[in-house]
Amino acid sequence: MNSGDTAWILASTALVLLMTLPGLALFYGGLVRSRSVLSVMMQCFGIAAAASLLWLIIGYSLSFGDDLGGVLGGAGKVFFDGVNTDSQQGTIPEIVFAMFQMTFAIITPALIVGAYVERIKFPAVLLISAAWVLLVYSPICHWVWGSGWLQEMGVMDFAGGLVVHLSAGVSALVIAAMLGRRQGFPGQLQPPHNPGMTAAGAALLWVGWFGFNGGSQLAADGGAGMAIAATHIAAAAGAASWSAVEWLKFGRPSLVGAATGVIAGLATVTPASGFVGPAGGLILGAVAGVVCFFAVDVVKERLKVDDSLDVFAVHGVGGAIGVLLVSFLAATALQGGGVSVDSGSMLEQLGVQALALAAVVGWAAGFTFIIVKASSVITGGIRVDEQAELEGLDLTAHGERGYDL
Amino acid sequence: MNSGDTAWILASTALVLLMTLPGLALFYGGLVRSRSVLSVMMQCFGIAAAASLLWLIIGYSLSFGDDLGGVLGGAGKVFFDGVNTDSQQGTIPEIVFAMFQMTFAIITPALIVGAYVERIKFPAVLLISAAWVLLVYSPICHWVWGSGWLQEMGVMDFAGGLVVHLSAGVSALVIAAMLGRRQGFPGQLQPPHNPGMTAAGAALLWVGWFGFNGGSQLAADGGAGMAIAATHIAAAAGAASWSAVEWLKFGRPSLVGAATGVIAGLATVTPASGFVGPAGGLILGAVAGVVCFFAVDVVKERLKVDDSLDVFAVHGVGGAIGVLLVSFLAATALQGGGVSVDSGSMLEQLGVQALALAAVVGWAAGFTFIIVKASSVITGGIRVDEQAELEGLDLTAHGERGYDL
Amino acid sequence: MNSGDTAWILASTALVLLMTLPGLALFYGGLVRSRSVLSVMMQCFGIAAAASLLWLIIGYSLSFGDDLGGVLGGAGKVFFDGVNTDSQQGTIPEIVFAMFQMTFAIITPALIVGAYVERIKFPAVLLISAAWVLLVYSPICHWVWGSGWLQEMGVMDFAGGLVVHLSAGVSALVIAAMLGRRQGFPGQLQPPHNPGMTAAGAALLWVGWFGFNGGSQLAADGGAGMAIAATHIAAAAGAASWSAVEWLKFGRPSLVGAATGVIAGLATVTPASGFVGPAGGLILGAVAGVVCFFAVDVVKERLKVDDSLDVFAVHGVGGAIGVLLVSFLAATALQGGGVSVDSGSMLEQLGVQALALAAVVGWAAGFTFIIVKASSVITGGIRVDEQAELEGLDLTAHGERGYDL
Amino acid sequence: MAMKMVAARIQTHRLDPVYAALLEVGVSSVTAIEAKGYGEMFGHTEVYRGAEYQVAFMQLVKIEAIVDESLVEQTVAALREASSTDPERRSRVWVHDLLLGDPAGESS
Amino acid sequence: MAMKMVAARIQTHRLDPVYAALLEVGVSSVTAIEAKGYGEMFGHTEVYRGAEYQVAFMQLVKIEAIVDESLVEQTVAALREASSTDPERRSRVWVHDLLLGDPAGESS
Amino acid sequence: MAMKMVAARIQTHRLDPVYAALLEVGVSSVTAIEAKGYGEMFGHTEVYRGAEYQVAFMQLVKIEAIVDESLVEQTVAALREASSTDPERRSRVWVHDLLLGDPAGESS
Ligand SMILES: Nc1ncnc2c1ncn2[C@@H]1O[C@H](COP(=O)(O)OP(=O)(O)O)[C@@H](O)[C@H]1O
Ligand SMILES: Nc1ncnc2c1ncn2[C@@H]1O[C@H](COP(=O)(O)OP(=O)(O)O)[C@@H](O)[C@H]1O
Ligand SMILES: Nc1ncnc2c1ncn2[C@@H]1O[C@H](COP(=O)(O)OP(=O)(O)O)[C@@H](O)[C@H]1O
Repeated sequence: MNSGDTAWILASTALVLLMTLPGLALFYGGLVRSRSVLSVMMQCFGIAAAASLLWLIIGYSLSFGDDLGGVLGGAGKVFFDGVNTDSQQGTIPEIVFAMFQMTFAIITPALIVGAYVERIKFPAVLLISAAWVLLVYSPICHWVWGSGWLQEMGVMDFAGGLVVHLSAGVSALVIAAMLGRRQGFPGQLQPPHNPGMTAAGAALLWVGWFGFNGGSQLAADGGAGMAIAATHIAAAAGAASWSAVEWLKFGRPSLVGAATGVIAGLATVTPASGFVGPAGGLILGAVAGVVCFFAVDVVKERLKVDDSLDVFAVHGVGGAIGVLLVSFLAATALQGGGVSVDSGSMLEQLGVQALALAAVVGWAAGFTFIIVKASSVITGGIRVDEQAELEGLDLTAHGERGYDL
Repeated sequence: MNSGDTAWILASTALVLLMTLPGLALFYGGLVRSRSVLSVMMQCFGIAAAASLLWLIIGYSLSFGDDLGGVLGGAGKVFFDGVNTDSQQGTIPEIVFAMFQMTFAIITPALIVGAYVERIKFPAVLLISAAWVLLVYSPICHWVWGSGWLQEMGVMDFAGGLVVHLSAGVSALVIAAMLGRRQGFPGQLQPPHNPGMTAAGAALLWVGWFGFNGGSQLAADGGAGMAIAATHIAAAAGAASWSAVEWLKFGRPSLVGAATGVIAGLATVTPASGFVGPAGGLILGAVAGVVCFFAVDVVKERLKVDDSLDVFAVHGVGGAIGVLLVSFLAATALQGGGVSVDSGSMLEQLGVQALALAAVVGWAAGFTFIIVKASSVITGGIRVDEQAELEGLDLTAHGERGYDL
Repeated sequence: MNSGDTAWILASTALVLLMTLPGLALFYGGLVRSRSVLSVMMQCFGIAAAASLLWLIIGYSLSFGDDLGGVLGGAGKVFFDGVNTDSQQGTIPEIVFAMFQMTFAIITPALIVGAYVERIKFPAVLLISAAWVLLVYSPICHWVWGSGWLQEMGVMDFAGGLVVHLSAGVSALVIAAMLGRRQGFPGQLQPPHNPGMTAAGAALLWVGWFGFNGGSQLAADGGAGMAIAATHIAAAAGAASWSAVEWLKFGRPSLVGAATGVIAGLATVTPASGFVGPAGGLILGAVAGVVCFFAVDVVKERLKVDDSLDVFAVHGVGGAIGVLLVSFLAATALQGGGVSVDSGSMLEQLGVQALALAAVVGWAAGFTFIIVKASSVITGGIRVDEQAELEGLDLTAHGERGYDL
Repeated sequence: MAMKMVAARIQTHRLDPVYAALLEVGVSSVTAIEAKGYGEMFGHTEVYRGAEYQVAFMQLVKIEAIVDESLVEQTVAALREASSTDPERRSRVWVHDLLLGDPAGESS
Repeated sequence: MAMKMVAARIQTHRLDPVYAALLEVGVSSVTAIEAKGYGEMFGHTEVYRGAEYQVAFMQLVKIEAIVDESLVEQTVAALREASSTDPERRSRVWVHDLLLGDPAGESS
Repeated sequence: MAMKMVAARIQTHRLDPVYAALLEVGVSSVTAIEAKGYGEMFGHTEVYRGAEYQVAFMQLVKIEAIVDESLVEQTVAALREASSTDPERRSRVWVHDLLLGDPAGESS
């Protein structure tokens, strides 16, 4: 057991938790109306609590238990069975690994919150998120990281382009489509009530992402350092390219735009972070800022789907970009880890990545659809009534007001 | 000396400081009226500064200096005397240990702020907190962790159920009772002015608690990982059970409630964190969310004591629960460290824990009473006048306004 | 390679990023009018992105590339050339060192934001900051840390009194003087719109500074611990002495004052942090709180320069104090590292420090002047028009509003 | 010509439709002021940590439109109709008399 | 029947007692508007980093109650008395005339 | 003696100059209320993530000064002139009649 590696993963675990609480809660909270800011934060807290308990009880086992036919983990690790202070995972204690992974199981369903803000019933949020962690997240996590079939095929997903961002993005789109649009969408919505809160949240996400991608190296070494380098540069490039597009299109860059570009860059570099160098991060971030920007427009203006805080456009599209481009960017020529070579020629790798992408999209979309249908039956419709939506979820769903200044 | 262990405790020191500043400052700040938000944050900053300086000058020595009759540490470490870059404490440099402990000496008196918000004189805050660190915190810290009499008896308090939460909670109750109620208590108070700020603070406390409990292992190993597991699960369970009670009682769960449940769970698991497994954390958190909820009611409605932000109900009661239940939950059967066994049968241990609890309650209550009396004389009454209370402490005590939007 | 040291520097890198985003963004954002809060945060994000990309492309090489005549680093490390996962810097991977240093290259130009808030064009911010990182920051960084001429002379600057705080402070004063005062300065300005936001930012800066100074030890050992001790004590002492001055002068201490005192103490201890003990930190912090307080007055009331958020008075003056006093405070007598002895008698050292100070002031002032002049030509004047300033930069420069509550 | 001030208190989320209705009758300059409405049917209870807080008001907006006498009736009507989708819950509208303002003001 | 608008500016923390007093005289519908009060005895100084900022106003609330003529006197009295515990510092109360509002409004 | 209420809507950043002007003509007690101004020349567009949000109003302040008849003219004039540096953009000022307030108020 290596105490240095352990120290870094312990710190990374704290950093990834920081991403959801308060990072994501603030990022999303600032983007909604002031009458729903608390409900968004509450959704993040509720999901964090539910996902944590489920991960302990069965999620970890489904993800990292002994492989069952490449599709799912067995029940061997239910309730962290056998995970004591001595059992190891590589050079670190398994309990540290299990906790580090728990923070991923927290943030992934929390990312989906952006799809249904301001109009969903809180019980539905809990129900959908709980089922989603077990039926969507855990299996995919097993495929990719738990020595499941995709891992066997040599898919490259360093920190969760498939497992976290694509799965969350796709599911967000499905839920948003099924839930329906906010009243006033798209023409008469209120602007974000607190962009500064959103920026603060984005900043915490940026910082926490060091643990997310750097920690995924599961060691405190040059690989972790390189992952952080690629990650950070992608964030900077994402902010730059998104802002550039806004500048050209609207004559001025916005804070919300820069913050969104940061997240787009981070989501996009995630699957590649440990395989590429800073150059790879630069390319991924720059591409993400532009592509995700237009993806937002496509979803909202073309598809007319009210994925309110653009979870699909930013995380789904970003994750997909990273999952595909890593096949090329991992090239040693670009200071990449060169892993791509070991795992066959670039095109072969691209094939694997594409297959994985398709599989994840299909699985996530399918099960999310089923989950929402079922939840809708249980909760008598997952949407609150018109009046409650108008008055805002803070007061109607939680009996609180965001600001009494 | 182990660089990995050192790295983790250095990071933990930063995490525990994060708990007070800005964590606790935001958590408490959001719960008061908008006209007193700054005063609460100022109290946290003032206490942080005072406690840090006192810890350096004499507090550390009183806590960890050579034992004097089991009751107090000697003057050998005054001004960190002899603590140089080479001296060690276990596998880490003693200076790192001393700084890690300093962050505990900061947050403990800061927790008490919740008892006297919106109506106390700032000089009184400084006076009381300073005296409290030396007369209450340091001795108890010595008893339990500085090879004092309780440690000799084998008391179990991993990260501060007795030293931090119980001592702060009891003292808070005493101060609140002596200070008197806020005008309008209990019927006509204003609701928390910024629940989102409170939630952000609770989130930072949650994250920082990884360093608080995980760092108390003083090593980057499986024990630290297990402590974090128990800690995190307790937080999640606390949020869940508190919210459940609200749901049953009022028909809907609130964000302030969930955040409070998180803190209740964390405070409760603190003394047990290093001795129990996730199952133990689950039980402690679940119990905490329910018991602390009703404790709030008992204090405010029955005792009619205006412990304004429920320091006693959450930290005092929570800490007590953890201190007692650890006797059973440390059982290896529950994946516990099994330490309880070495320290005698469960009931024996329970006896020790109960004795320790009584001793801490008595000492903290007694000295806090004396400190408040003395401070009252020095400051000519520790309470501001009616008008200042109405106008709010921000303007009257610090000449600032919280928001100029 | 030491995994413990690496773990600590990885964590420190995250902590230093936290200082700028969201730390500094909140600290500065809360001090301006509500109509310019977003613009200040946007400036911090923009600078973070620009500085990161430039550091990768050429800045790191200019700072730490093979020395060219003691003045500048060569082009050998352009685009992190040769910095792979195996290359080391002392006991840690060079990529980790390069990223850690990147966070310094981010916060330094970001500190300057305080000089020109509420009235500068955003393109000018980017232009000036970019040029400044290459022409001012990188060379000075090379002189002091990149085996440049000052390092050869044995100058003492542990974590950036010269490189970060003095260079930023001096440049801030120059820019502020050239840019001109805000309308209404000094008589009719609006008070800080959100002191709580400022306090939260200061708290995050305090926490992050553990990585800033503690990480500069580049190892997880007693030296890092001692650096954190000196740093933390200086922050506490700075808060205390600044508040004391306010108390004596105005009858009450303010939160904004305490927060500013914290930053003053931290900036002042920075160059000394690794060379002195807690006693040194105490002295530096106490001095900083008083001297910087009056420096604010001198700049604004005497010089009548609208260095709006007092970058020079706090960071420039503070940095200078630390750079000079370290010559004496490093004495072993004060638990100092005793480095001063090895590097010649105190007075000799003082001479070296004074020379370095003069060189940095001259270089920073000179090049900043040139940069501003040039930027002014390119942007057609770096200042926005009167009306835009009145309406606030949020709406006019970024098309957003800070609060829609 | 004499001007009158037509004023009403409406629910926050009706602000946009109300302004649209006023534009239709040719009233473009309007002042909207956030207000707390105390009324029998109003107020709600917030619960924090088990304690109930009576919040006796609800957030609403006071609308003021200063119009020429000749426009008063339409303005009042427009305001009322737009104030709520439910005819039962429509806001009451009041008219304030105005003495001569400044001629410049009149003429503009 | 003719309606009048009774209005006064009171200190923020007197809002609850004032509304209670109005309820007692049968006035249940009231509008409260946050306002900044500029006045001789008002304003204060805030000091930030040694610089003094003159804040010429104090936060207060403007209370508006539209009542029937017959109720004006009691309303005015109730408002005044409740506006301050100190008889010397009571707020001044003003009465605005109102032209006919919409009959619907009247009748409701 | 009869009192009148002089009122106008001004741009936020003109509040200080306006109050100064009122003080000069002897009007020291003034109420300022934050308001949203809807008007032809107003409003702006905010863009978030590519989507345009029409913000039809601009933030402004409603100024109310209750003064003695004899002071109305100067007050109106002072208010107008101070409302904008650009004579073209000056705010319109309106005068409301007031019935007797409470004698105490009068006398104070
Ligand atoms: N006579 C009035 N005087 C002052 N404000 C009034 C009056 N009538 C209504 N309002 C304001 O308009 C709001 C809504 O009024 P309304 O829809 O009639 O409900 P309610 O009859 O319960 O007051 C009230 O809460 C109050 O703020
Ligand atoms: N004649 C007035 N016109 C407008 N507002 C007034 C008037 N008189 C009082 N107010 C408002 O009520 C507040 C309190 O008034 P008052 O208690 O009489 O103190 P002062 O006499 O100093 O104004 C004032 O600050 C102002 O906002
Ligand atoms: N007749 C009016 N009725 C109500 N509010 C008005 C009126 N005229 C002006 N205002 C308020 O004052 C603001 C500024 O008015 P003004 O300067 O005349 O511009 P505009 O003519 O575009 O309204 C308007 O946005 C509105 O809020």
